[in-house]
Amino acid sequence: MARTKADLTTKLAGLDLVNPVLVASGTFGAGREGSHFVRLSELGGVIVKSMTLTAWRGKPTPRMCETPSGMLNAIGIQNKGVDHFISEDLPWLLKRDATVVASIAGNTVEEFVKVADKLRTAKGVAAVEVNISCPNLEDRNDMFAHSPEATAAVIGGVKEALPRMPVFAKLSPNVTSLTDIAAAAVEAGADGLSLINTLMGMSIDVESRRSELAGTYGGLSGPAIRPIAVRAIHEVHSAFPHIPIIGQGGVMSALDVIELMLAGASVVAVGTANFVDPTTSVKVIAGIADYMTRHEIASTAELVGAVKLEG
Amino acid sequence: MARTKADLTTKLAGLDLVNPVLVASGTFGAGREGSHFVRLSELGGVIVKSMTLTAWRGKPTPRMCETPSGMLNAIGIQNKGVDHFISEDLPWLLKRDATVVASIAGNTVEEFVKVADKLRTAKGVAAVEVNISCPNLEDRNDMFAHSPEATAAVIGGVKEALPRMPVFAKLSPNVTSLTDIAAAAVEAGADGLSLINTLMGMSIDVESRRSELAGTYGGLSGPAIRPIAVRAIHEVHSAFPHIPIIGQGGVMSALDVIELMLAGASVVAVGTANFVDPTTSVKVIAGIADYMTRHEIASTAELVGAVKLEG
Amino acid sequence: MLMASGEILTHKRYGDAYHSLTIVSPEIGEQARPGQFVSIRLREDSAQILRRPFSVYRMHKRGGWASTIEIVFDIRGAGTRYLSQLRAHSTIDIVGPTGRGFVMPKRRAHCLLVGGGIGAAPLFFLADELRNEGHRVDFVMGARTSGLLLNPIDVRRLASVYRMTTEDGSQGDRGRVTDVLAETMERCGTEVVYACGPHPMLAAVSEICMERETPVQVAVEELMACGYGACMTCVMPVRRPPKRGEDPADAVVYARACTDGPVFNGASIVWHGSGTEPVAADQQELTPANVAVRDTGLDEVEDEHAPPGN
Amino acid sequence: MLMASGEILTHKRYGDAYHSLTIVSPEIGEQARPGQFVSIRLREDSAQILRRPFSVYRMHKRGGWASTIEIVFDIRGAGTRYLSQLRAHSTIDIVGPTGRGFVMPKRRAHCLLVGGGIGAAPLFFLADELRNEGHRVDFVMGARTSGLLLNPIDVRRLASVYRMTTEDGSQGDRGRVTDVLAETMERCGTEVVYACGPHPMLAAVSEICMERETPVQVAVEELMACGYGACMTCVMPVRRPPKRGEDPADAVVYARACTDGPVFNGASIVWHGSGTEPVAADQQELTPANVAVRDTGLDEVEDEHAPPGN
Ligand SMILES: Cc1cc2nc3c(=O)[nH]c(=O)nc-3n(C[C@H](O)[C@H](O)[C@H](O)COP(=O)(O)OP(=O)(O)OC[C@H]3O[C@@H](n4cnc5c(N)ncnc54)[C@H](O)[C@@H]3O)c2cc1C
Ligand SMILES: Cc1cc2nc3c(=O)[nH]c(=O)nc-3n(C[C@H](O)[C@H](O)[C@H](O)COP(=O)(O)OP(=O)(O)OC[C@H]3O[C@@H](n4cnc5c(N)ncnc54)[C@H](O)[C@@H]3O)c2cc1C
Ligand SMILES: Cc1cc2nc3c(=O)[nH]c(=O)nc-3n(C[C@H](O)[C@H](O)[C@H](O)COP(=O)(O)O)c2cc1C
Ligand SMILES: Cc1cc2nc3c(=O)[nH]c(=O)nc-3n(C[C@H](O)[C@H](O)[C@H](O)COP(=O)(O)O)c2cc1C
Ligand code: FES
Ligand code: FES
Repeated sequence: MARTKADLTTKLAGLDLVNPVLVASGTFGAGREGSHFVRLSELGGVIVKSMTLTAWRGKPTPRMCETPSGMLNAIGIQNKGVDHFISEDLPWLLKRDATVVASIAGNTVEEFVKVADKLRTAKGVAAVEVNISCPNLEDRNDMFAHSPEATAAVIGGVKEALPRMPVFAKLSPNVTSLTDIAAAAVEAGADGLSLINTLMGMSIDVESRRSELAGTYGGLSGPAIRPIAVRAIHEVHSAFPHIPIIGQGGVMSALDVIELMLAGASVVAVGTANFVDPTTSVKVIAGIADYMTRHEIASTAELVGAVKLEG
Repeated sequence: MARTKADLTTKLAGLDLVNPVLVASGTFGAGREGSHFVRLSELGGVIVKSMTLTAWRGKPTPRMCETPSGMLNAIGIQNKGVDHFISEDLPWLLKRDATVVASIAGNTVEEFVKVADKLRTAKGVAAVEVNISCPNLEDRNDMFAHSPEATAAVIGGVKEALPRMPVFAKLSPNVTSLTDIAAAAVEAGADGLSLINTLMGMSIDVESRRSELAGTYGGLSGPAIRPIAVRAIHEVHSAFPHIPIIGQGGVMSALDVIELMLAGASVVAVGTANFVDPTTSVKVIAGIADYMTRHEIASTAELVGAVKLEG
Repeated sequence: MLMASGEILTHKRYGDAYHSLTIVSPEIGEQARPGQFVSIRLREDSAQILRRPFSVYRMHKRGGWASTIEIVFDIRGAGTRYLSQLRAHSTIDIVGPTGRGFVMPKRRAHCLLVGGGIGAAPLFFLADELRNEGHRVDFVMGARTSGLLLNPIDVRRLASVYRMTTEDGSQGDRGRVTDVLAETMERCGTEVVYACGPHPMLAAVSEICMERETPVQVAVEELMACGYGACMTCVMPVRRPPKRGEDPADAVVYARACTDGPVFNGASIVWHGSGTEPVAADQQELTPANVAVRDTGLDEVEDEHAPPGN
Repeated sequence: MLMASGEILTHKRYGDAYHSLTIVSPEIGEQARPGQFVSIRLREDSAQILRRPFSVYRMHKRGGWASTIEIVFDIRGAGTRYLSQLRAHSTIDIVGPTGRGFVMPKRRAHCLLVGGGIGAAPLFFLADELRNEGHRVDFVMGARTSGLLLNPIDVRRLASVYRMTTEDGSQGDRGRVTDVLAETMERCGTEVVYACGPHPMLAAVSEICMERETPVQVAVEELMACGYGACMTCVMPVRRPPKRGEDPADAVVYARACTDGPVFNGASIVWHGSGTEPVAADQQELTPANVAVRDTGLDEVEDEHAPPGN
């Protein structure tokens, strides 16, 4: 069998990435924490912890609990705010040649837009991921990603503030019709979609009869949710084949990355797996190359949405 | 510590059950298969595989695949039809003193109502669970449980056909607002709710690049989804504290049963765990009694929704 | 069929690739018939929650000792890797013996056993029993390469006539079992064929037997969730006699491999319909599965386990 | 902090309840400081995916041999049960050493080490190092019952003065460590207290030390998802100096137990705020966590690992 070295470089909404592997927001800090284990420049990109207009303290503890093949978290987007990101984290990341995706969050459309405004002038941000789907904020009904209108309002506003920046809308799987929300985001100008964020869950300690999270509900992540992510990506990619997708949800291995790409993701972010093995993101890169060589696939683009369906 | 023997008898929408443990639809056949391992009269109830107006052949294979701490299935409600249930399975179950919950399914409101009609005259059915949420039928958009109107139409029709029978609406977790659907079911006359059915998922075999299920998408069940079930039950029970809930989703142990009850379930059905250990349902009964004794809980009703929330 | 715990007596290797576990589990051992299988639970805290099914490879009854069953397997994934690490005295949790085994000939017969790779596992127990009952046993065994032929020493011991095939020619004839099947049947005066292995092989074997009007029983391996008839995941499309006026193409039911099988009449299976090609996706009225082995001097399969809920 | 594989050298038992694993992992062993911890991965195919954190109980450097670390633990759930089944020569996957350890006194000092149950684990490594540096070590050790006192033989060996307490009076004084703490501090002329154990104990110890204006360092155990500063699950509410005009009650930050701790100044932790009671759920502007140990002749904790993303 002729074996050519697989070419892992990947295009994503106009960006050139060294490979299709990123780390997911909130699971590798601002990159600094993960850099004990991984050379950040070897990754396709680093999606930093979501940042807000001012610093957020987050929720009280306990903030997480383990569940079968997964975990629940209710962090509440504890972060030091966009200014701290621009002055401290961004220069540090750029010095290490990381491709930086800034994840932004907020409680109002205005907050999102103000954060986006600040990022416009910050040199070196490659793309923005708009976290409209964090299920950990106080009021479930306020989740932007649950309504096409609210999704459009946020994405429209952010895109106006950042006309030249690739903007990804990060969607929540906790909806009846993901394609409706995706359509709203795309029409409002999203250059791409990011899916999935965590699923809303709860866990009770039966001995104390208390919720295991101080925040009552939390977001379920990890391998347990991978089948949901694959379905969500496949559903949205089938409806919008030309919109690039940052796939995420339960990726633990190179073959899981391939699975999400076959479902329709252009690139894949490693999330909870970073906690299990902080070197996961670099380890999977070699595995992807190996798979591509084995299957004689010349470029990562050939994988995207390449699942074969029956009849 | 004074230890009184825990009283496991449980009221459910007017029924008197020997305990709060049932087996979930589709996971114990028509009871006959499970009876190799379990004396069916020792269970709170047997929810049989969903039945339809005529026999359904179901989907082609492969119909299942294993996922981390769970599994996907796409059976397509293979069953021999309501007449076969009434003439063959029901008498067999009643001879064994089982409390029989008939699960019914259909592709149109009319089909549901016709099945319900046939059950009205069938002696010995204790309750009916209306499976409006099976995610395995051909067209996702046709899922009744995704729309309050369709939910109300089915439940209203079934309830009219079965005015004296406790009717439970089995809801799908794949919706933005479970409480909206629950409200529609309750207003249409549902005596109780059953949640959750499986989550829509997909899995791809990366070597063959095919979906692991012939039906492309399938329903995710097993311990992986328990946190979703606990959240869904808690959410609906908080909104409708007087509506009895048959909890299900990822129960493997007695403490899992307790967890779902603390979240708001009046009784709990064991599903996928029957495949892992076909004696699960009887095993958990002893564990519940033990927990109740340990915590000095006199009746199962005290457990329902008894989670303590912060501030 | 029951659930029991079993103690591992020995862990052996066969050839390059195969592991064998001999398990002390008296109740299951005593009930087991050739073609039946057992389902083994993995670790309690494993992310793989489902049991793994394995054919009974051998059943050993030893004088006053508890009877044991033996399974053989190759390492395919996490489950078989776990089992391959078990040592003597480990305890495992077993459900079985499950399913309808091979139907034995009613009268003395020349039986040809056809196995591919690890799929040949249940044929050894079958050969033991056929010989006990006085039947003649011949064998055709195939594999990719010589190291993957399952226990060829015992094949030689058990068979009156045997043929080995390997795809790389490293042992016996180069090729597949189906290349030598007709010829062997001819030579041995085969009256009934028992086959076990991958689906394409079983399809081809069934085809050859049907052409020659020789009864053929096949033991299939389908993905199983429950392994005891409750879930309907393991179904095979099986032809039943068409009802009056019915198009025979519609007279196909999905029968459960776990409890209606795993042994089926090879002639009644709709081979192209298993795996990826749907038989017919529409939903139509069905009657109970009829999976009887064609009446050819072999016992009719009884219908007492007929699928109730289906 | 790095990821490495470690080989288990020995598996021992301490008392009725405690297991100990001595692990050969030279890089991690050589870097470890008292108060730091390691995070151990369970099986690859386990349904419990997160690592389990354990304090470094002892560090052994042996002549020309690779240095080893020892951890001690009791069985609480699936993870510790798994670890308790490991035997010599098993390989495990470790991240560490993690976090800010105990700050050693700058000048010769009388140090009192206060431990409760298995929580006392990191105090043994600390005692070794304090003694190496010429400090005086005293000990107060408590547990529910005598079998749960961690290695009392070594306590006696390491301490100038020691007190044991058990809640059932089965060894030492009946009661809790806090019942004898003030008296022991008095008697020993304690200049700094190091404590480790359950949160309520640490809160009470901190209270007593603050009353006596004795510096107190505590090592906390919080639920951890990542164990290296990335996820923000393990936070403790810690007081920082209020900004000009700020209400001191608002000058509280959530600092990460894993990398900003696990050793904190006991006087700066908002004890009632950890666990179930929220400190303040509103979101407000924060400055970087200030977790310095009060200046009391002890080294200031340096801020080089200051939380970047928080
Ligand atoms: C009735 C029956 C009898 C069987 N007897 C034997 C036997 O005697 N010896 C033996 O080695 N194997 C036998 N098998 C197959 C055996 O069950 C699988 O090899 C095993 O379940 C794989 O588990 P795993 O965790 O190692 O692999 P997984 O990670 O679960 O799967 C690895 C690969 O094996 C395939 N596979 C998984 N389960 C099955 C299955 N049930 N049937 C066929 N392929 C499967 C998967 O599709 C996948 O490609 C039998 C299967 C059935 C249904
Ligand atoms: C920095 C640090 C150092 C630690 N050092 C030690 C040590 O030296 N020896 C030791 O025995 N234990 C130590 N622990 C606690 C140890 O990590 C837990 O006992 C272990 O993770 C439990 O795993 P499990 O799977 O057995 O139990 P699980 O099933 O995960 O949990 C069982 C019970 O233990 C509690 N628990 C789980 N994880 C933690 C945790 N991280 N901290 C506190 N309680 C927890 C759970 O809430 C639950 O009630 C330390 C924890 C931390 C954070
Ligand atoms: C502890 C934790 C914190 C997270 N924080 C954020 C966040 O700040 N912003 C965001 O968009 N997603 C956040 N996520 C979601 C992840 O980025 C990811 O979308 C999700 O966990 C699914 O992927 P996984 O299963 O691989 O973890 C967080 C997830 C975890 C587990
Ligand atoms: C193989 C399989 C078949 C099922 N068939 C049905 C069905 O016919 N009708 C129905 O209402 N639910 C069906 N379900 C859903 C279960 O009843 C249950 O609601 C769900 O699996 C969640 O519970 P669990 O995680 O304990 O399995 C099926 C589930 C499985 C796994
Ligand atoms: S595996 Fe469940 S019916 Fe066969
Ligand atoms: S455990 Fe992740 S930040 Fe501490």
